[in-house]
Amino acid sequence: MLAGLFLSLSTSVPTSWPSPGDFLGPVRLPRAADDEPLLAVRAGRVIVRPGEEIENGVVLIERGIVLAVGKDVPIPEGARVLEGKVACAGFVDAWSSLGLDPVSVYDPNVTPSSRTLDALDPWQQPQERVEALRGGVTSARVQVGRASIFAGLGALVYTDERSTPAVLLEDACLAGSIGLARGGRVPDVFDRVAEVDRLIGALDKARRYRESQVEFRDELKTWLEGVAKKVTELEKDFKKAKKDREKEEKDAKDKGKEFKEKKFKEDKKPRAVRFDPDDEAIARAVEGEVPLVVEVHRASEIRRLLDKTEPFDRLRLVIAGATEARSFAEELAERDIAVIVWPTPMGTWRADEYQAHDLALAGELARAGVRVLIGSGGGSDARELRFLAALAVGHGMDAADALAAITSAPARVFDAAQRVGTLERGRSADVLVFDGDPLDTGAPLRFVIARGRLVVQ
Amino acid sequence: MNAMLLPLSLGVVCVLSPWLAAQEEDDWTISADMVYTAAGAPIEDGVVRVQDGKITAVGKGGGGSLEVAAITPGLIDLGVEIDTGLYSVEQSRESAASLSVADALDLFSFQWKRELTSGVTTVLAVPADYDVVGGLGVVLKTGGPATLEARLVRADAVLRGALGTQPSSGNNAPRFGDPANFYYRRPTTRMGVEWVFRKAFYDTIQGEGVTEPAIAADHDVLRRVLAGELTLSVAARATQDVRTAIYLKEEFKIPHMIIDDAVEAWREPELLVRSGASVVLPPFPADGRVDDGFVNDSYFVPLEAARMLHDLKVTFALSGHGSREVGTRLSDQAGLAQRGGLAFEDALAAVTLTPARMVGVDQRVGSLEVGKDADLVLWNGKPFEPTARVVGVLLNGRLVLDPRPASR
Amino acid sequence: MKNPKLPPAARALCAGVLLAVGHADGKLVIEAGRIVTQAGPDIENGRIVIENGRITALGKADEVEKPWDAVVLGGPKTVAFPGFIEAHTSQGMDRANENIDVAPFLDIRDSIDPVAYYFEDCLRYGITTVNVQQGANCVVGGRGMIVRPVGMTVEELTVRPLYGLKLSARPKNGKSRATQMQALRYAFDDLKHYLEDLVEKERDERGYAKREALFQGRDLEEEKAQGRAMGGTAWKVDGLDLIPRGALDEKFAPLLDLVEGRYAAFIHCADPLDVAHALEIARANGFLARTTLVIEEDCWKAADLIAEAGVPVVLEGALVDVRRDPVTGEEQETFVPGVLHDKGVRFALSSESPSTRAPAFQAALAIGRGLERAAALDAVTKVPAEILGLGAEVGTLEVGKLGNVALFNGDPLSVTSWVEHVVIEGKPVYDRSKDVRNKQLLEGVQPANTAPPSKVDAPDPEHADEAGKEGAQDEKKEDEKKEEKEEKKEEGGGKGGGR
Amino acid sequence: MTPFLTTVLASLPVLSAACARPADENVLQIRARELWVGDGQRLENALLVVADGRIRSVSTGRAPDVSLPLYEHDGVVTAGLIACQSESGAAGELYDDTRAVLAGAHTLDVFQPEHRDFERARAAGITTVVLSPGGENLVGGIACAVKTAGGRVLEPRSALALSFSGAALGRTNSAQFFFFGAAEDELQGPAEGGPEQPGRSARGTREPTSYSGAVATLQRLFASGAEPYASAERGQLPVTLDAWDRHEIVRAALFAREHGLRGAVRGAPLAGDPEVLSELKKSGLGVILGPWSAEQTRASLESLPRLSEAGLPVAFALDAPAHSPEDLRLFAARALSVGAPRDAVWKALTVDAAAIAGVGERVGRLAEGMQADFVLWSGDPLDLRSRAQKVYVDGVLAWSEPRPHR
Repeated sequence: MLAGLFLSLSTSVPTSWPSPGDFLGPVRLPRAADDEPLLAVRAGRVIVRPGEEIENGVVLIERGIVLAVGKDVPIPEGARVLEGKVACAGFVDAWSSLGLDPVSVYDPNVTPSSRTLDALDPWQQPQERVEALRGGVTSARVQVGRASIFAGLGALVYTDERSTPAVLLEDACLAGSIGLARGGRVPDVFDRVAEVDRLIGALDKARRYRESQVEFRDELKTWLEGVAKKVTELEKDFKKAKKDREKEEKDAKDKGKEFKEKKFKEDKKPRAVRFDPDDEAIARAVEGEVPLVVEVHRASEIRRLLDKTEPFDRLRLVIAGATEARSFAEELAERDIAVIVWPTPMGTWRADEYQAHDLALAGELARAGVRVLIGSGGGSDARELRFLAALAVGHGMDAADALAAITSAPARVFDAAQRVGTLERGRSADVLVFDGDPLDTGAPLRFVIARGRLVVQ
Repeated sequence: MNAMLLPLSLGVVCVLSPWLAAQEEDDWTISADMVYTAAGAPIEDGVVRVQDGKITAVGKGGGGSLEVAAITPGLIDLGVEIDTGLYSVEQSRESAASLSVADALDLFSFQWKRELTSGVTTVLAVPADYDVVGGLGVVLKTGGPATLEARLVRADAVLRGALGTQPSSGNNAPRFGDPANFYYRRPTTRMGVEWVFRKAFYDTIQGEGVTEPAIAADHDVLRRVLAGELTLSVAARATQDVRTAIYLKEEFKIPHMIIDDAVEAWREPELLVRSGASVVLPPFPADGRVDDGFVNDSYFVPLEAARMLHDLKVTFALSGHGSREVGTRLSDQAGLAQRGGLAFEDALAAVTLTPARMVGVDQRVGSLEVGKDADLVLWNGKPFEPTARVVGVLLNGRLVLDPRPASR
Repeated sequence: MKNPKLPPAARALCAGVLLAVGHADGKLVIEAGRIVTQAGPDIENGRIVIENGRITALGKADEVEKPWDAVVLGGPKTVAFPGFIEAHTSQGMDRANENIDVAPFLDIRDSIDPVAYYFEDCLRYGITTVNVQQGANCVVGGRGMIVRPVGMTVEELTVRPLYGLKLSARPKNGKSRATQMQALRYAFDDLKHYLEDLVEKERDERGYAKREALFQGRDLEEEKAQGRAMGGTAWKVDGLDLIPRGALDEKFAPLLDLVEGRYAAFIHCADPLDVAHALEIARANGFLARTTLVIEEDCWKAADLIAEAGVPVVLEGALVDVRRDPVTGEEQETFVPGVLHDKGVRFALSSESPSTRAPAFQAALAIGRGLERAAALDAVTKVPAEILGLGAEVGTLEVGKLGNVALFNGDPLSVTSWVEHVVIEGKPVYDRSKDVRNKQLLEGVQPANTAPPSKVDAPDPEHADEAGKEGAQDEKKEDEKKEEKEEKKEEGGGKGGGR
Repeated sequence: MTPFLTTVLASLPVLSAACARPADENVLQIRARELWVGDGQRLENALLVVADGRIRSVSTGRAPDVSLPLYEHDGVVTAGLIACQSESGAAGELYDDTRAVLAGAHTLDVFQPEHRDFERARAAGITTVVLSPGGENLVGGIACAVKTAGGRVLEPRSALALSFSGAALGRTNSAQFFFFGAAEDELQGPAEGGPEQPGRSARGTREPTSYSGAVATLQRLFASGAEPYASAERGQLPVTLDAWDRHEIVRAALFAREHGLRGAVRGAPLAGDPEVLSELKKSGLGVILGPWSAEQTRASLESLPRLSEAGLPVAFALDAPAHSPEDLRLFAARALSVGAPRDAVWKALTVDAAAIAGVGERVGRLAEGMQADFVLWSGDPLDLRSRAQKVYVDGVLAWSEPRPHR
């Protein structure tokens, strides 16, 4: 194993907050956990990130933040020390609806600008979140609107519920789905193809919406400059114009004709683009500010989706489900399109879109270089994540890839790599302590630390 | 727009004192400002002594290990409607008299505990009313180990029949073909229901050779009803159903009959008095109107119905129908009966001794007398008043709801 | 609660009978064995003198002098109680909601039904002031009004017109919590965009006019601002003073008044998540100070949030939340007013509660469940009065206040006591001995020459919404039945092995 | 002792055994890094000798007989897994709508050895499957235990399937009857214009329609003394009682105790409930848990450790093909995740399952004389990361991993 990344730390524990500069993007700082005692985890193997471990390293945690990870980090007295064989970062479920109001999850008239945050219901089914924590899942990407083509803005949330806001990222992604059975009706081929085209059409419209906004801004700037120049001119020869006008007025009155004002002409002000919340949301995905997660399963739709999204170069596409994506492995790897796989055993009674389901998909995609994420299938049983990763390894996936698929990879794809997914200084203190390898379902999970608080022991 | 602050800390949950693991101790002395024994005058500053599940002493005196405002006997509800729905009645034949609901009860259901913690300690469980003659009902306690022999007070307490619209609900006669089999059902009207009812008793009385063992068993049960060994409990809500029940009672000279869920029994005073049937009143709806539920019709029960039946000297009991809403349970019905003019003692009797007597278990439960089961309800004020509440319950001498922790 | 319509003739007859009791000249004396003033200790056999609708004297019988020409009501065994106040209801109307999401321009005045059964029930339970708002099946409903439950015309009913604006955080039919919150947010975003566009257009026009005048050599007198700057605390659109308020579109004007804090807001919440959404919207748009939450029983879980926001609450749900814990299967009963009282939330009980309609009976149930007597009685008198801003007028029996009195024939909290007389603004408007429907409810005897009660016509379609509301209640019952059926099925991978 | 000497000494007994009998052609020796006997013992680099379908010897430290074929396995060797309730290769055929009682039905008649379900079961390390009805009939018929390879029937009369669950109760054609999950059309009763003879009925209209009716029917059947009820009462034929809700389990346990039946309750997610457990202990019935769906609550996951503490045999129901054979080990992993002891979970997959299926002395453990059903795993079988690399049924290689794994 690579020698641990050694971090020397001055003995004095820094009291100041890690500077905001450390954090990337529109991320909310977790408020201080109520004054928890200092926590320290000592483990035979500390997995900083899959593939990088420290031999009997120590993880120091204070106020919900990992303060230091290293070989011989000094542990201040008064800290509570937890021993274990292996320590690694908390699992991140890439595809879940944990803690959401069930009606909203399957609401068909969700629009691209709907926010999953509005459905986050801490008072509903707390035991689902407790079970998820006991399964090691400390944060999850949750999504409403599984039954509509566009499902709005997903969010990245912590699974433990406390007074501090449980939201890690309000707008982790824009989501959509193609070819799913909506309202009990299984779409035929033409419907499915039409859904791809509607999705692409919406992306295109949003792109033009954003371009026209930029255009409008430029036109308005030039127009305003023009007007300002015009006004200075007019003010300059206002006195002359006033004299001329009085003369003309007098003449018209003398001749008994009716005085006619001079016609004033100027080019019209450019019209602003009408504000459309849906286009705003989709435009953010087209510009790559947030990834676009599309649940799609059959080969024909994946083929069409990959071809049609080619021109959107800044779009960060992520495919969920991807049951028949085996033959597109190279293209997915080359275009760096992440794939969220749901490797659960399925009997014969599976939904129409999972007909070609095979547990080996995750392994094959990973071997072809695709960035593979593992999710619990959009349902609320996130506690199965560890079993799913183990099953994927059992069917040919490399162990390090599988651990990455539930820790660092989802954090990276959803722009939260600075907060979760790895055990490094400055990260949120989500730490799991095992009696064996993290994916060894035979070895029980001893401790779960979520945001610096020991929740399971 | 900042994210919502969603705190975990729920509002202080001031729930009923939590269900305590059944206290092992079996002997208690409980004193109260008023002890309503339902078997004589109420005792001021009385005390009740309980040992090994039985009442060993009732009398004046104080200093009990528990001090409460009032003690009443465990309440008894004959119309509690806790059953496994359509699984509790055998619909393969119209009259399944020999089948008992004892084999179809779910003693793990939370509804028993809901009744127990609201003061109801003994109930009559009967099959659902989807058959004309549903089968045998049992009287059992609402607490204790979740097995029937632990909770049973009286097996085969009543034979359950039903008139009105429910037994015929959902049946549809075919447009052609043999109507009599199980897959096309008779009856489809109230007349049909009465025909099946009369036919069951008529065949029993004729008693000619019946080959089918199940039918023979049914006839034995019906014969016991005719001989008066078994009480017949008939669900009859509308005026015409109450009349039909009484006519059937007089036609077949059925000695003991309870008219259950008798919404409009108050409209037939002469028939009730003449027939000598006893009555179980439904919970009093706020606007007096009870919906039929199977057809678009509704029936009317005034608040004074209990007082009217009392004045007619008809034996009657009140029922809460296992209501989920606080304020409409059996203890509240006794209050509403008083609002209709019934005296407190008669209201107390209508939820304790009278129902016990109607199903023949009054030698074990129904009143606070030495030797009876130690089923006690402890109140924090005048019983059945809205300003009072059940704070403690003893079942078979075990404290199943503890008044001591200061719970709201 | 069914609200079946008797044929108009019969209804007029009933209402007429009630009113005949009142009389002119405005002098009335109430003598009672006990007067519960709710503003100090009870007065044993006291006397209240009401002249021209207001209480002019109140005290022990021998200390208060009785004017010679006053009508006297009550007797030694009666108890006088301040008239109860209904802080929020959607009853007494033809239809509770339009079906468009955002309709702030609607007004209750156009749909209130002076002779609805609900108002008759109010008198029967001693309720003298009712705040009628739109129903909850909306995103932004319309404006409501405060009424007295007696009178033949809307004007006679009205105590305060155009009072309060109704919003709902509970999803409208066909919406989920996510889309409902989205619609609520858009309602205020649309207002903002509308105002900004209006101001921008006005500025452009003035800019053009100035340039044209310069070009034509005219002096342009500077137009003074016709409107007034935008008030409110949350967000502002500067330059709104350029626009005369009359020019604002009727669809947006009430919403603007709400944001500027000139309207009281009533937000309906069914779940704790709704409470969180409601408070967020109220804070974001600056009307939290004038917000009242109309909650159902499940919202006790968000009592902390409500206490933190300091908003008053009307409890339209049941007094006790009976809920099954999915993990343990045990049933938990939580006494909602108790939780609200512990958290210091000001709450009012409502006649909408399914537990029971009568406020006195609800207060008694609350006392039975452990709430102090004073808090329970306040919840049906003083607190609703303060919520409606009528603290100085009603809620207690004090000199100078309106003469709204409910006269009981015994202790109001006992189950056997009835409201014998109701006096609104000095006029006796209800007398139980002449109450036809109450006689039938009590004795079951159908008095002569009144419509037969048994054949009640099914709710006609135009009450669809009311039926809808009822439907919602039936749905609620349905859910409970379904919930209980699931519980009956208990655990397990489902029959047939989780197929 | 020099290394040379030890090998000679070690091989002496084998030589003597070998030359005593002519070398059989199908003797197979397997040396593995670790061997799980099945009763909790774990042997390091053990030697398993298999001859014509039976296990000849299991030992550790003994050198293999060089003249016989030897296979070195760097992994774990265990007995084959046993799934206690499944419809492999017979989906939808093991129940009948029209009649509640199918005493004469025999699942052996539906056994299709070559069906693909069995191949997928082998791939998951399952060597024995009990084909038993799914609890939709009051008396479902006789279940049989079969091997997942070679078409061999291990036990033709494994158990008599009875059902105390709501699924077995017919439904009247009364419109109000909302059977949980029933499709809308089922409620309309027999198709209009269908044939008129009384016996004919669409799914859902069948006697009995209530628990009390079901108990009465079963009492009558058992009182009649006919087969197969008589042999069940005599204890020759074990029974499986399908029961899901707690009151159904208690009713089944009371009935079994009353008629002296032995066997197991199937389904019973909340069998761990203390009051249900006390009734089960009195009746001595085992429990076939599940199958479990993903959203199983913790209470039902914890019933496995509670049952094994109480000393009752516990096994897993697979209910293939509705559930994939991979689910068997997933159920085990879920049980482990709530703290069930490893031995109890492993026994539920092998030893207890064999005992419940009535074949406890023939399969389920690696011991001399047992049938040679065993699996070579890449690692600890309770860890989902390991896979079955080779599966042997009756000593014959029945399945091996298709592609070489890097």
